[in-house]
Amino acid sequence: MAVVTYLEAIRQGLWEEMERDPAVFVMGEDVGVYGGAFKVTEGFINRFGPERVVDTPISEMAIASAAYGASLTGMRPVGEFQFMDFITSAHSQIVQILAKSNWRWGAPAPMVLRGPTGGGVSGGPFHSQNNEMAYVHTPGLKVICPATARDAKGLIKSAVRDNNPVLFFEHKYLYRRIKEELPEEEYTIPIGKARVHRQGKHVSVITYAATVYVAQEAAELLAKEGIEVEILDLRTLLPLDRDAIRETVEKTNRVIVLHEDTKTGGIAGEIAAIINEEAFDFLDAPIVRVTSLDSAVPFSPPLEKAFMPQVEDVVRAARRLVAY
Amino acid sequence: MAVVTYLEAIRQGLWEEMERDPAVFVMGEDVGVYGGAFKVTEGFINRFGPERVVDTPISEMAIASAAYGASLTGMRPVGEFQFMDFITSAHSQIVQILAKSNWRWGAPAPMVLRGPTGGGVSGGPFHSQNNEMAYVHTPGLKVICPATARDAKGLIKSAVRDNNPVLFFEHKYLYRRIKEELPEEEYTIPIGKARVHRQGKHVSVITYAATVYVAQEAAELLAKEGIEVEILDLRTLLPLDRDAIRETVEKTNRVIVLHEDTKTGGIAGEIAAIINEEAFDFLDAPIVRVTSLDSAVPFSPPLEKAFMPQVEDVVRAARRLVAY
Amino acid sequence: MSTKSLTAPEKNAAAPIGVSPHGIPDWRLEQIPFHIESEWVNGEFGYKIVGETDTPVPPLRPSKYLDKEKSIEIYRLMLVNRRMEESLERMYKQSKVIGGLYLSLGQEACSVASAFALGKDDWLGPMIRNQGSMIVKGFQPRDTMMQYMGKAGSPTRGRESGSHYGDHRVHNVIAPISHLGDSISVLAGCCLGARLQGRNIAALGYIGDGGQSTGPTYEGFNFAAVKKLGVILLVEHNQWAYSTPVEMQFACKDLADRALGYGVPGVILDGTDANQVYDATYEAVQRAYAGEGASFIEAKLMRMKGHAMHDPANYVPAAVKEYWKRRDPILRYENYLKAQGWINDDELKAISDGVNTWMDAERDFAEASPMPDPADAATDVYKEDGPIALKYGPVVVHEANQRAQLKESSAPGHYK
Amino acid sequence: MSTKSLTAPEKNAAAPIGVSPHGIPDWRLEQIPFHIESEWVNGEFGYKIVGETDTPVPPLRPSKYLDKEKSIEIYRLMLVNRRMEESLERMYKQSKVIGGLYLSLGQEACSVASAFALGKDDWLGPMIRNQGSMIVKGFQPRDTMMQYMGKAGSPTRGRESGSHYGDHRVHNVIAPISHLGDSISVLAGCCLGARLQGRNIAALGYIGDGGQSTGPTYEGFNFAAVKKLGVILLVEHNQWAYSTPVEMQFACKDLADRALGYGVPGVILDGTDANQVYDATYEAVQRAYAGEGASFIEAKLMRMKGHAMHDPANYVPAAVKEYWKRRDPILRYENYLKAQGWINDDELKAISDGVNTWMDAERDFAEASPMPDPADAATDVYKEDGPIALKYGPVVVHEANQRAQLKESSAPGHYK
Ligand SMILES: Cc1ncc(C[n+]2csc(CCOP(=O)(O)OP(=O)(O)O)c2C)c(N)n1
Ligand SMILES: Cc1ncc(C[n+]2csc(CCOP(=O)(O)OP(=O)(O)O)c2C)c(N)n1
Ligand SMILES: [Mg+2]
Ligand SMILES: [Mg+2]
Repeated sequence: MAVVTYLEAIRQGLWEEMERDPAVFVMGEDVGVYGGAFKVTEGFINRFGPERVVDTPISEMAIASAAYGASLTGMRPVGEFQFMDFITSAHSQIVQILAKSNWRWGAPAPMVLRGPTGGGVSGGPFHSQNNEMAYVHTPGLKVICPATARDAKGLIKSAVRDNNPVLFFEHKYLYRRIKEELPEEEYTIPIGKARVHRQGKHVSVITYAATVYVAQEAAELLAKEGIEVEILDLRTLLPLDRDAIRETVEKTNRVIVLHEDTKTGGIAGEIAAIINEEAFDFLDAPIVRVTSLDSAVPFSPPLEKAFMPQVEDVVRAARRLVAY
Repeated sequence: MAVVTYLEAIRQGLWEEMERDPAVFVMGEDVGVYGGAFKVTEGFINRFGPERVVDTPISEMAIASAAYGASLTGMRPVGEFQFMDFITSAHSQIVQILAKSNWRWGAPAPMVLRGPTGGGVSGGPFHSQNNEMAYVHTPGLKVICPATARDAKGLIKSAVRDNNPVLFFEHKYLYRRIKEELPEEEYTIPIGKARVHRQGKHVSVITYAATVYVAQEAAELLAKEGIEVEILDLRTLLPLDRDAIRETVEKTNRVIVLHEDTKTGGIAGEIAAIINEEAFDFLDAPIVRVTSLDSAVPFSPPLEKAFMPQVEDVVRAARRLVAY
Repeated sequence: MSTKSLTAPEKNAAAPIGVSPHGIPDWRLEQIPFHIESEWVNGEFGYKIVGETDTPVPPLRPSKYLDKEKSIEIYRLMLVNRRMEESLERMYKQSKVIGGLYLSLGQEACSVASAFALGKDDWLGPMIRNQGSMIVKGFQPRDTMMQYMGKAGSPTRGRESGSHYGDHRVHNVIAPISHLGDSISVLAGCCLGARLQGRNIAALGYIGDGGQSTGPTYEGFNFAAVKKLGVILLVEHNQWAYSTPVEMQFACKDLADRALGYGVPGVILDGTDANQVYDATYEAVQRAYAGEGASFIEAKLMRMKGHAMHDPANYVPAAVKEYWKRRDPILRYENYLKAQGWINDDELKAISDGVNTWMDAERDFAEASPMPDPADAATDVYKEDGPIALKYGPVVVHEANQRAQLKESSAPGHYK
Repeated sequence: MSTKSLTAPEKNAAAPIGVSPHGIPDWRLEQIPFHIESEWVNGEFGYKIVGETDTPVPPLRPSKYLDKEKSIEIYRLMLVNRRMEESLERMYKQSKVIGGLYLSLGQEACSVASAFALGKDDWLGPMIRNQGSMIVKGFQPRDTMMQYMGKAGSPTRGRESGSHYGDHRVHNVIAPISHLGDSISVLAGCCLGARLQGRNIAALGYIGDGGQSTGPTYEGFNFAAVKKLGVILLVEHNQWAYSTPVEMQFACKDLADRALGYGVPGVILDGTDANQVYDATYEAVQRAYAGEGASFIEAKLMRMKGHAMHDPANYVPAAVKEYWKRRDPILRYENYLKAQGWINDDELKAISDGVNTWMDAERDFAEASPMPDPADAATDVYKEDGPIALKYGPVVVHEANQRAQLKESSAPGHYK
């Protein structure tokens, strides 16, 4: 077993899928000779040629829709957005064309749109966004936000094999900060299944992507106070794993929903509603949201830190819940 | 006092604002000679001229952003989308340029983008959408969805006077179906304030726009069984009136959130989270969501009816809650 | 980049080859002798004509490629297009149509003759009015009729209305979406997918004088042009976008001027002349097959009805309608076939009767068919797991370096 | 629509007036004698040059409009642009810059001379590299420096980085957003707002050879063209968009070909020649003031650094960099000023010293200034109530019918 970064895990997953299935190809801005802004497809063009590693004009609408068009012929395109901040440029195509295709006219769209998401790197308001929620609210899509290298690889492979348009958000803060040993043999991770990142019994933190590690740090601090935190890493945001959410609530009876996305209209609301529906009687305290503030993502480090949810915020919330 | 439709109320509000303040002007596709697809600006060009009633090419991105540009010079543009389904075409401009403007560089954008929204008229998947939620999740915007003629007029006037980008969703099902007497004298309705549409004490239905009338029908049926339903019409979705939400929950202890938008990621989740935060201890039963199904909006009447929340759904949910 | 242009016919042409001010071939035998301006009249703002409208109607331009049989078949299909829409109009007035009804009166030549130039494996990206093109591609009138009535048996099972349907398996038709211009990138993608499978195909996309103003149109067609994909953009310049005259939609004279900026061959033609439409599309299709890439066709014609049935189009000056009425594509084609000596009145009547009988049967079938089951409203939002076949055969493996291995990424990339 | 084109200078011109293949004025005194193609070399896919790169460097083209004083001021401002970026580069290497750093080496003439042609009330819509333009519009080097360092005193109070700042009150600069092309409609809106207040203003927007591929660019500039708004679209064709050569971005030869499709005058020029840049922008500004509408300028030049500091631009063949290095805009302008007899070495040194001293002071100020207070992260998301002033004076009331009354809407509209 080799130690592999989150970034390399995604690269391996894509490469393996392209080796396995010639119908898989990648397209996007600067994905060819340059290998992509974050080097996810570095070297791919030398192996798969410019036919299957397609550099595009700066045209997110065209990337999303041409990928879709190719998928109508049975290809399995993987489109890259240089930053997931630019997914908004193709928003209309994603929600109107792609998401409705199978429902409207029975035309499946086996395709992936992927790219770097999230903050914490002083990217400023246009290179740090968490834009997943608009798509969680769009029936017909699948939305994946992995937190670990293992999941990133297994889920990108599942995304490529899925017969629906899958949006794959890669947290850029994790790209080179997260490493772990990965199995030598091939594996996939199923879409739609959450993962218990840490077992605990007093408070559940339901979260995903980079804030899994915020929760983890908080859990380590809280453990010293005897508060055992369970961390549920959602991994897939659409479809959500309702069973896993119910199970952790039934176990701990106290819930923090933690996300880097902004609060109002963020996925914490959806999870609150699901908990109400699935496990209301198990709740011993109100569900607490720990999220970014309701503004754009600031550039300057002191501002960005104040904006994003911090370990202390989780610690405080957990103490409050346990004392409720 | 004259009886006025929801449509005429909006027309009056816009006309009055254009009379009052020459900085107000309208722009959009077919708004001039034709008076707009739904005739909201019919006759406006004859009064205010083509300078202030601006027909545009079919370019939603340009409409939203040029309106914004004009607002930077102190104008108060009101952009029309022919259907709010086409707001997705300008999604990127709205969330990236408009919403962040005051926060990013202190440039306020006093402007309105308005248009017909919602289903129930066999408009099919591209003329029936409820696209408000992506904007409720965007700090910097205000989002208004009126249900009554009185509110529609008072709120469009407040929207025009607001110093921020306001999205104004006019439910097309209500345009000519809803009428009421309006005051002769000028009035406005404040943004951010919900309205108790009907007093009750057993169950609260929190809703907005066309489903206010679904709730009302349900309330009338339930009244015969002795179940007194309180209907809270949110009117503004961003900012939400947290006080009004808390108050109705404290009063009835049982909540249905009803909306025509689809379920997963819809505003019911946000409201569930707010109730958890504001009034958890007052809840005697889980919050129930009654919404459209998670798909696009079907065209054919039997399908559309099955898709949209119906009076019976509310009645059933209320009975279940009272029995909880 | 190929410099080969869409050519004008060398033989049979009824008039000399024209060229637009920017050097684009203009095949028309007449220019539109008027344009629209706005004016105030008694405190009302509206549109007026500047120029003449009573110029004589030229003959059609004989086709370089169509023989007698194909010409007659195009005629028949135009008639099918028109009769189907006449049926629909009656059904609308009988309240059998649900929602809006969009008609293409005056545009039948443009729909039919262009789609007729496509091969079986080529794709079509229709707009709402191209109901005739869909028949050429293999759908039945009942399909469109059932769509408008929201019937269970319609291609979208009642989910969508009108021409918002398609088929990716056999007919290769993209189901249009309302957001104008969005199909163009999709067609480019179809061509890209086919090319990866070793096939240069053509994909014909329509867009209106209004719809071509949208960003997706631009991104999609630029993408097709730079990638040399066989997209044929047929701009149906029918003078109006809903109530908006073209004078308020763009500032260039000919929309084909935009071909220069895309870097692809362009041509201007008379969209009421099926021969011009066919020939231009045919040449563009051949370019696509030869791997030479995208083409741009501007067809000038007129939307003879309102935007949809609810719109009486009072904003259109009456003389404009009269001018174009004299240029009815079907009547002119009938005269052309007769002048060619290819058909007589009896044969014309037989065609007409055949179309009428068929149309009545289609309407009866559509009317009698059931409405959908409410339980079907929100099914099939997702496609289940399972293999999806490649449409054009196995993916071609190119000269790329088969032995290259995945190496660890070198540079830190954009942000550390 | 006005047919008046951006003219080439009649007097003083060093060479005859050129015209592009599509009839667009081309002011350059040389054409770029090579282009980029892709190739496989030992199993690696990359780019190569086709054509020559060692052609002689022509002189600058004397300006039709700039006098000695203005020319020297443009020179000084270009030097400010370069020195500021050199300072930033040092600060970056000292890890004083946060995040990425974007430089405009080789593009100073294009930024500075164009912005120099604007009047005080005109708007500027910069892109990330137009840091020099912002100085011309009245910002200080410290502003950009503090932006890059995330300082509290930066124009955006640390919220944004680099040239992502602006000012709608005095300098009339749109704060750029990353999404390429999005400023163009905004500038059109500024012109529309001004026109409603009785003023024909100009609004200069930059866009790259890459950014101009986006839908918002197209919608925005079409809107400006059809509404005859004074938007000047200056396409900085600097050969690369990040790592993508222009050959993979569009299929037309000159981006100015797109002017024909927009229906506005276009011109092609050498973006390393401040005189050509100034003259074209000046003429476009005059057109805007005269109410004649939008203009399109294509400036060909080269991005001499990587996309941002993290990018060594290894994908650019070395000889391309050499070719353009010989065309350094500042060195050439220096030689031009000397050849004109407008400046001597002592005066040049005095200018340089002055700029250096200022730049050091600016850097010291920027470095010493404090970081923002965390409490400021999410304030001012909304603008409070209160009057917002009209920028250009009262709205002009036109001939519209003052007595018209609101009548009840007649028709049922689109859906009942
Ligand atoms: C992006 C977008 N904006 C607005 C509309 C509403 N709309 C539907 S058709 C139409 C006019 C289309 O005109 P044109 O493209 O010229 O086609 P025509 O109806 O003349 O065939 C408009 C504005 C739309 N469908 N899509
Ligand atoms: C809509 C959008 N997509 C992608 C990007 C990422 N991006 C930033 S700059 C750039 C290249 C821009 O090239 P060009 O427009 O030629 O400007 P230059 O950098 O050469 O000055 C890209 C792809 C973006 N900013 N906006
Ligand atoms: Mg049209
Ligand atoms: Mg560039």
